[in-house]
Amino acid sequence: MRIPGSMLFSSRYRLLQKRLHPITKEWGLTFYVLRHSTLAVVGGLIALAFIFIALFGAMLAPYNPISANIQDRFQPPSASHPLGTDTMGRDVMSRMLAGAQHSIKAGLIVLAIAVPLGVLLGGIAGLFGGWIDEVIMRVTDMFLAFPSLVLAMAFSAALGPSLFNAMIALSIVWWPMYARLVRGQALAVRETSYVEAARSRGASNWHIMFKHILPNCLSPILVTLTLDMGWVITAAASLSFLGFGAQPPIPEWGRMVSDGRIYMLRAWWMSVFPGLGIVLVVLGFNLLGDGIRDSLDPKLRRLTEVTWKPEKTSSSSTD
Amino acid sequence: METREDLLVVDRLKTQFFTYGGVVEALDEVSFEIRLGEIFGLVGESGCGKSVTATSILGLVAKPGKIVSGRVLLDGENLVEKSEQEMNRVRGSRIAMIFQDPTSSLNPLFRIGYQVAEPYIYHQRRPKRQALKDATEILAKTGLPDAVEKSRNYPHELSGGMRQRAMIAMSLTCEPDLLIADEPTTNLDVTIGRQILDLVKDLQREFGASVLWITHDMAVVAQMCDRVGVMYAGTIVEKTDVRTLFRNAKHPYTERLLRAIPSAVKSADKLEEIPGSVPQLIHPPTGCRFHPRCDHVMEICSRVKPVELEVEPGHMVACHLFGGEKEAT
Amino acid sequence: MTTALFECRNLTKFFPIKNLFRETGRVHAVEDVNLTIPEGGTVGLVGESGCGKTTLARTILLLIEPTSGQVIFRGEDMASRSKRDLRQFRRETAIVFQDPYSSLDPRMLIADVVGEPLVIHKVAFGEDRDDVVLSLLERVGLKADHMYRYPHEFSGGQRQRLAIARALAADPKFILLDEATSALDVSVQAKILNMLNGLKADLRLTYMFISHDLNVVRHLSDHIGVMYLGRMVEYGTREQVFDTPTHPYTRGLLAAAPSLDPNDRDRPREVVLQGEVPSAVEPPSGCRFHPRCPNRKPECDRVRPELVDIGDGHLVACLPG
Amino acid sequence: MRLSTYILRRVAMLIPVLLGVLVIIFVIAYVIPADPARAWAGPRARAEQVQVLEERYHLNDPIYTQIWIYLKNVVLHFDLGVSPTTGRPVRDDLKAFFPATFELAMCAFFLAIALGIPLGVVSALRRNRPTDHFSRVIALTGVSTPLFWSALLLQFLFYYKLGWLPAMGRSTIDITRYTGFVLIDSVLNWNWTAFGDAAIHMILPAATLAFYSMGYLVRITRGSMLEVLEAEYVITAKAKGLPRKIVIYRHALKNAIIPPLTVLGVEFGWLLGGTVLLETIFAWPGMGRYAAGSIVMVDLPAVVGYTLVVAMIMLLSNLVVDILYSVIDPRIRVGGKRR
Repeated sequence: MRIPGSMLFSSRYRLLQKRLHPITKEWGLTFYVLRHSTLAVVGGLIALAFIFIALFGAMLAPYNPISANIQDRFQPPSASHPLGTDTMGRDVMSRMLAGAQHSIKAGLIVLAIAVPLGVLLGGIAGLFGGWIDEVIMRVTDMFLAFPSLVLAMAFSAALGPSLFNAMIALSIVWWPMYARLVRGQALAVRETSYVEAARSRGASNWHIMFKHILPNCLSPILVTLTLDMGWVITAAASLSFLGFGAQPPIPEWGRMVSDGRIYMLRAWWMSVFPGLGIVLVVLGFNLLGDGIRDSLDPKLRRLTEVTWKPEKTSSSSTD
Repeated sequence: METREDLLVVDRLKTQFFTYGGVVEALDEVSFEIRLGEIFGLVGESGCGKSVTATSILGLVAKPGKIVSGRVLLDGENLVEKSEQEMNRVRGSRIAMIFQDPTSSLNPLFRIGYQVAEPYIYHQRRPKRQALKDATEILAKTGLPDAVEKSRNYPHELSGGMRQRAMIAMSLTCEPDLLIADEPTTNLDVTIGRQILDLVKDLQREFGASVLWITHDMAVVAQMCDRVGVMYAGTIVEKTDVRTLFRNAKHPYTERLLRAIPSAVKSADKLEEIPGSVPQLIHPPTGCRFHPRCDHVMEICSRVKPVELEVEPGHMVACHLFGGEKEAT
Repeated sequence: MTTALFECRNLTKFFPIKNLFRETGRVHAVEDVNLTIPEGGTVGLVGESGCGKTTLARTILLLIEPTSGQVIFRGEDMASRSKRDLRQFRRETAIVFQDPYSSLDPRMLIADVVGEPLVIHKVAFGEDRDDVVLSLLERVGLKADHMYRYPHEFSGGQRQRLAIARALAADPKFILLDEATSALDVSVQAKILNMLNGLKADLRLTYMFISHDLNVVRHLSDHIGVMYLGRMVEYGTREQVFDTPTHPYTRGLLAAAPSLDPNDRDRPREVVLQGEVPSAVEPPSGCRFHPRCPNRKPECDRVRPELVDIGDGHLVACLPG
Repeated sequence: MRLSTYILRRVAMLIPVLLGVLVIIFVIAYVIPADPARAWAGPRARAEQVQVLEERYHLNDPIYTQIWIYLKNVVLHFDLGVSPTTGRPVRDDLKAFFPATFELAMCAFFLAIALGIPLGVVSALRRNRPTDHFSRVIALTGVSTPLFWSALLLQFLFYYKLGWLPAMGRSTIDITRYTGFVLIDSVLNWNWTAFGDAAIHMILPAATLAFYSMGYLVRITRGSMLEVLEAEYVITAKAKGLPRKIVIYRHALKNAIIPPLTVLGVEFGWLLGGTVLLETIFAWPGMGRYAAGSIVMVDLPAVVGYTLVVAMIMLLSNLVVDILYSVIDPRIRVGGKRR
């Protein structure tokens, strides 16, 4: 009955290749669907451009984004200053290029804290149920009872206004969403017969958590994550706008809008362009997130799979 | 067999679904006729096009789908050519439908009585109060206990059997000429399902309606239907009266299918198997759609689509075993 | 005679209905069921929804804790065991479910799906595990190149084969088939039933087969239990139950199932069951079937009938008279 | 279960959540900052002055004592403490500022519902046609535009450039206050000029806020409507031969409205959060501006009071939504507990 492994696969490499193949195929299909949605491609390009600017923006900036240059104050957009200059004569475009990193940092840090925390708590709540679930969910209810911006404001005021503290504050208000998401998914997965089959064979809670629940949470988390990137950037900018986030002279975009506010009549470009930047980036992540959601939608996948021929598919005759 | 008038004639009906992946040829020139006052059974395995036939008759084929050609004649009027508004006067009034799953087919947010009364209100323009009263009467007729009280309940407050009774009441409101029943007992328990079968039969006799009975269950066909069409992969392969079908099935598919059923009569250790599996309808097999799985496959089978032949009076079979090539081409 | 693999003694399962503060009622899902599953046999369980057959199945496998009663596996009471002591029991029992779509994790490769019990029981890992999976796939009529695919690429019948392959991993002695063929088309069902019969003979398995389809149960089982509202009303060999059904419910159930012979339609049916199954929260007193019983006696709503041997191990719970 | 039982149960479940909310606020407000009393007393205050403040606000007591004292005051006397920066009771401050915020949030809320839900429905009915694309673009822009920026932009455009609408404030005409809600009070005063004035001041902030939260509603409504249109009971309704209008606006819409309805509570919370930004920009004399100012001043009693009130409004709005939901959907009342 047993066939020795060496006879089947000539090497470990081939085994690995065989196992990875269907996984890459799945992602290939996802990417294929994604690529065929114009909006998702646009969103993806914006997101990529934004990440690029965040990484290299400071080097690309033609002027020093921090130091003042009084004789060039309030220059309207021109060839030498495409987006104009601000009250201290600093080039708005350079400041925006240099400031992109703060927005993306905010997004990454917040999600890096909030997602694992939410996933862990939500997973535990959904898997164990009973009073553990009750306690965790009541705590998330409490956090969700505040408008997140207000709670984040209170947190960052308590911690002292700085961009880093604003991020901590946002993480504290962001995790409950993920806890809810994962718990809902965990409850659904827990009811499926594949989990019952695993339990009937003696699978432990941890086995079910890591082999069944978390993998099934992956796609909804991925979608929410992408959409949330935009939300977090807006929220961080809002905090900065109110004076709770980035402090001068850091060229954070929300802060720049706030700084330009009182000069709207004299130099509208000071507020308009950084704000436009935020809109564009958030739009990009929203489009990308919607695209990913669609590409993971089983209905659409089934329809597309037929036209997608990554390799010859062998047909099977048994049923 | 006496000649009776045909109520509904489905003539070379071809319905296709235009998806991203290609054209799904769901129905390929399906023809049958339902006579006045008879129960015509359409039997086949899942995906063979039974339900698409029903929705095609009612003009309710879902979005990427379209009736490409063919006619559906109700008393000589072609339903395919009718406008949406004209069809609305046919639906629920002259042709009514009972669906498989009464749970999802009843609107969860409306009371049973109101849902049953709707055809009265919109087809017969009865005042709402009167319609609701009439609805409880017809509900009582379907054997729903405490119909007056139950008509004020929401669907989730009734059992599956009661919901199906409500669906039946709803379909009978306007005394339709044709009742389409799409597997109405599949989701019900054995004893409840039997009650529903008996009920439909009684009501059919009382109302004198014709019934198109769609099912996958050969036993239900044996007990319910007068004539039967056997469907396979979007085509009708055999069509005859029910006794002939069970005594003398001719098409290789029908024959094998009947022997695959574990039956009370013969207790064989091994059941008959049909090799292979039901084909995809995006690129269905050429010629006879059953040929890749058929024991008697001949050279012609993969080339030419077999036409229906009358092998004995009233017994139509679409198979090359029974007819020469000349008729087919 | 063969020895008993499983024995249930007075097995009872009530589900409490709670509101925020206290228990307001109980669902009498399974009550006082005694059942013996002989080694190498197939016991069929029939009954309509709400009769407790699925609860009984899950209680036997200790997926839910019985309210009272014993589950005896190879002579030892398992219901009182701790989770850790159940490892061997879990290895030797398996379950196959009705719905071929929700029974396979869509995010797992087939190799991982079928090999899961091997990993849980630390029987085989890596390449060894894949070798076992391969032989299992061949056993159920699938091919080696099916191993590295996702469940959504398979048809309903193939998925059911995969679920059976997974059940066979880690060499179980007992497989519980919970409506395992109910979602399948007739022609596919025939293949799966034939395969199950073959596997049983080859691997000396014991089955418990739950279904509402009487013909399928009859085809597969050698002993059959009929349940109604949480209680066993009749038990016997296939011939006893199908050829000489004795409990009025069994007779009604058999009569209600449509027959394949068109000539039967004109014959009056022996028993016609009216009404619906009552709620299991407040089940009828005495004999649970008495409100629907065509030949009930005055004492039926007071006296609870016990299962009585009416000859050759044919057990019926109906008051004599 | 009867509807009244259901509502009572839901209200009972609010109490522990509200207590937890209070604990969270306290932990944030009283534990982390180093020395609030010094901040309140000012940089040149003497040690005794700081000490007096510390004692008055029980800052040296352990946190549970502080919570207990606070809770006792809230429950027994409805007393939220005295703001160290304004010197007035927080309750009075909030009472003065609450109507402005609530009025703004409500206007925006109903505007968002009135635009968002129909737009979502139409979008679903005209799937992949120009109307659909248009409303999806609107929705997407709405959710992608930061509130503070669109507010600035609209202010710039409609006040500075066009001069059509006022940029700041709530009204310019003094009238007798009965309720504190200007729109209502002006009607009660029978003063239509004042009403018009208040309405004109309301347009910009309410529209900005509504535009932002409308996008979400459009998306949810559209998705839910698309799903419902394919549901079997809608097909049944069609098979019954009901007129298209009845099928869509009676059978489909009633079901499709449930998902957007359930997020309305959360939606209202966003609006309240958004008022903090808007009130700063539009110089709106409401709680949001008061809170933003208090946070800067580390005015803890004011911040705690404000957050508590906002949390309470959110919980109540969620409760109202739940009740509405159970009125529409009879299935909800069965289990008593959803999810």
